[in-house]
Amino acid sequence: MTFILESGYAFWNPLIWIIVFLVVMIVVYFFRRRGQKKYKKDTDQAQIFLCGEEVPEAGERHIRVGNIYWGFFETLKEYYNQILRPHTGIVNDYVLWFVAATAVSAIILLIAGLAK
Amino acid sequence: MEYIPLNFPFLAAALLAGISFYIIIFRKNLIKLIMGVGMMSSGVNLFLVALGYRAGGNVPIYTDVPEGPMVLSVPQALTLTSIVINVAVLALMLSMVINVYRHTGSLDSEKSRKMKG
Amino acid sequence: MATLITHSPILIIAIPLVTAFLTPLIGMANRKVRDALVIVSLAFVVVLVFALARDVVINGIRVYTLGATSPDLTIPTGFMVPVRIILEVDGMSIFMGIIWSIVSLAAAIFSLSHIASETGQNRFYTLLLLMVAGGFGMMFTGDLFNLFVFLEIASISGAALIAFRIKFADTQEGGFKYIVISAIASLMVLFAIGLLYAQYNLLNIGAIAQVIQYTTLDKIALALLLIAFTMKAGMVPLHLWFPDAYSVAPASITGMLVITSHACMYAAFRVCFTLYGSMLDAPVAGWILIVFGLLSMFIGVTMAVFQKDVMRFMSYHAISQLGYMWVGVGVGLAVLGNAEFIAAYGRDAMSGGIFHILNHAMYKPLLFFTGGALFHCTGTRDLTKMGGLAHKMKWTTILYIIGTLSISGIPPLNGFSSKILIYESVYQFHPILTITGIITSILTLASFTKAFHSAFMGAELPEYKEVKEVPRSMVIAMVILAAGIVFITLFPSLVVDWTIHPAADALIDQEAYITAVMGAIP
Amino acid sequence: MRKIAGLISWLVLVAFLVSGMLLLHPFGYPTPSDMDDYIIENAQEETGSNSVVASVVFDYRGFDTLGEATILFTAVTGVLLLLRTRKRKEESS
Amino acid sequence: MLSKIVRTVANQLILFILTFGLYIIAHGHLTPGGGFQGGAVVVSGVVMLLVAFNSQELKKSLRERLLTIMESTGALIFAILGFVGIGTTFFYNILVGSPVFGRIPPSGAGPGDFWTAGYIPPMNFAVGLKVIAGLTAVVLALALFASGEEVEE
Repeated sequence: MTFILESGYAFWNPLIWIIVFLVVMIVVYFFRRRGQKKYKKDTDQAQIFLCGEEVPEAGERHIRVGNIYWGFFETLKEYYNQILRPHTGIVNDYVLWFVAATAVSAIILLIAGLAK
Repeated sequence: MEYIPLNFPFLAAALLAGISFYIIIFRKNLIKLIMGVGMMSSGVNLFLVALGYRAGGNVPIYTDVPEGPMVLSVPQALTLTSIVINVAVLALMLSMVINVYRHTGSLDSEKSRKMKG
Repeated sequence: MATLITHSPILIIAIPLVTAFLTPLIGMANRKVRDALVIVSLAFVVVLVFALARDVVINGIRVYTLGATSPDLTIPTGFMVPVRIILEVDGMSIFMGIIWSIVSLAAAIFSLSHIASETGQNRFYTLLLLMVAGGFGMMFTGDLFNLFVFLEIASISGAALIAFRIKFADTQEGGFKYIVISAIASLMVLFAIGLLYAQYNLLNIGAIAQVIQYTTLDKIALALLLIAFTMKAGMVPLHLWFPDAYSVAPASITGMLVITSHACMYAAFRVCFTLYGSMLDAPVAGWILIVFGLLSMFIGVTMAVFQKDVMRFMSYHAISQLGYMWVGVGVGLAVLGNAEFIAAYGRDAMSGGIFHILNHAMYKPLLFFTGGALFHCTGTRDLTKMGGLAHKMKWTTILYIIGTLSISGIPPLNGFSSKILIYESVYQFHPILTITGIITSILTLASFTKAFHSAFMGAELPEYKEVKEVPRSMVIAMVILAAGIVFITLFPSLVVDWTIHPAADALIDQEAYITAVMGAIP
Repeated sequence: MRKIAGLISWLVLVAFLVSGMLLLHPFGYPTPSDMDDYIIENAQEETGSNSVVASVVFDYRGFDTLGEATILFTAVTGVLLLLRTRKRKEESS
Repeated sequence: MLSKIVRTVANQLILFILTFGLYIIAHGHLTPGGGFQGGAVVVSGVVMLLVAFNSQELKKSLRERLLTIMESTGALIFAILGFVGIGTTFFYNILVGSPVFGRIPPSGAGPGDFWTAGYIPPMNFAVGLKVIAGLTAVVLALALFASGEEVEE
């Protein structure tokens, strides 16, 4: 039994990856062992420090989904405006897309048949 | 029966399906939409049963049948199946519309929608 | 044992069906017995499917003629064409069957505690079993009209299950949209079947494939069939109903609905490769599939990044992942007539697309189940309200991470092994396909990281102090699928050799499918 | 915009359906009818039913009818599921 | 509830409708008709009762539990009749040639014989039972819903 998956040009072997992953993990472990040993849980050491300011409540300081990737959406604003337009949520439109797609593909198939 | 030019029964079936597409696309009332689906199923059933007709044919049932050819029997069986299926679909659709109306108080496909995007 | 294998194609469909008829009767008497019956029958089906799969891979296509004096007697003695309904199980059908059996078992186990507090459980399990039977029927049948009937069974039971939680408004809306779409799609399928029947007076797929001429009527029928199945599978731009319906269903059902989408996709492949096959204008039809696939990949993932509802977000990802399969198999279809290109990259592209079906069927239901677990614990699907759940739900978090890494194609997980097959073979057909695929993969990882952060990471939120880990049966269901992922990760070549390549070859080899029904062509 | 696009694609689809109907065999003269002729000739002997349609429905294509009965069952279950009471009764098992 | 005349007439008429429906179900293998059609005829009688009396009153005599049991039983009988033939194949018409419904009519046009057609008449009965119970349940559920009640679980 072989682990190698041939993909035409190249091959893929998960075992190699797993071994590499384990080696990297060992290296990481060694780095970690060289770190501070004085750190202790459940003391003031584990508290969040925010330049001496008051730390907000747990609910406040969690970054919610609406704020993640703000720049990405800001850059692609035009694209999203366009792409959201067909997503109307009206069931009639859904059927209209079906009709249009059927008509277009029938035309394509017929024209391709004529060209032959 | 004489030869019918232009396949009128088939045309009727296709037009029935076409008209029901118009209803489904352009009518916003959900009950009308269901009626459109019902009409489309009638069109398809008509098409199927018309496929099996043979000019001057008898019913394909041997009980006291006169002499002569018989019309094709498979399309009739298919139509029978298809009719029952469509009854089932329509019943389920109607009960869903009842629930949609109960929740949103509207039968308009634009006003009763909650989800988009 | 040999008798069991001979009859297994029908038993796989009939056992869930009969159990579904029994469920209301038994459920009235005792709940525990009903649950046990559902699980045991589905587990038995899994065993049967694997036995049949082994037989199909070794001995080739298995046919089963319903009502004949012998299962192999496809054509009545002294006649030329088949008359009865024939079930035909080849590599591709049994491949879909394996997926469907595993996922339905996992979904049934997941449902045990997921819907435990709802009313109407008897009917829920009845419909679930009917959906299983409908899906198997679609995959195994060799008859066009029978395909239509089982398509309807699967979609009607699916619609009723989507609307299962009647106290929410959006479930009713989603179920209604789903049933309207599936009613129209299946009526158009029926219309196309009528067109084919009118010309050839046949309903069996293999028998029609032998005599098909590719006339203008056949082209119209092809357009209707292809687009109807495409819409049922949920491809851009026909995907609009997909997130509406899939995000509101109970999570176990959503996992199964994804596989019904795959089944519709399988039906489209069956139509293209087997029904039309050599007569088809292959490059044109192939490009139609590829364009659908590209659009779905890109638009699906960009819409997904945008979503705030966890199930809706995963539904858009399902659309985008389905795109990979269309691209892979579409490339295979586009070069179908050319044996040289098929050998060079067509078969690999198809293997990649089909392999992706298997992988997707493992990780996407897993992700939907984790979404359902979040809903179960927090009572909301809104990601903006979630946070810090990893503190409470350790199992769900770990399983979500496995699913995320797998769907984004992070090596060494299984998502990567199918994606590399697709990328490398499709590149030789047209580089733009691979580029779109890689961009999609990156965006997938980005959006899943976003969802992971907002749901699981962060400090413990005060409103979720009382949250506990999900009940055991839900964890077991998720672990079954995760175990599938790990298995495929470790042994990709084993899986590919035993299931994927037979499936791809079954699609390419139209002759074998015809011969199994019609006998050797004189 | 939506109206125009809808009308055009609708017209194209209807044109396809109608032209397809014109290309079909003339109404009443199905050209190939091997399968049906076989059934009409042999149904009485094989199934013993005088009604050929019944023999097709329950014998030759009996599996379709099982599916059809299943669909009716599904729809009834679905309707009763959707119109059920929203309150939960006392546990009774 | 409609007037007394309507109720009396409906009370008498229901017998005829039921008889006609059962006739259609029973002769499905000899004349046009069968389980689905006959079942639909019977249910049309039920709808007539529903119009003449109100739905609450009908609900007393038609328990929903009973309808569910009837429907499941009908479907089960149908599926099991298919299973009986699995010695040869699923849906093999095993009753042809047996003493029950096993006669084979002379080929060609004839008057017809009730004891023919193998498993087709029993299947018609099973389907009829199923359709009657199923459609009655649907009609009753919709009518009850319209009058403000809901179906029990």
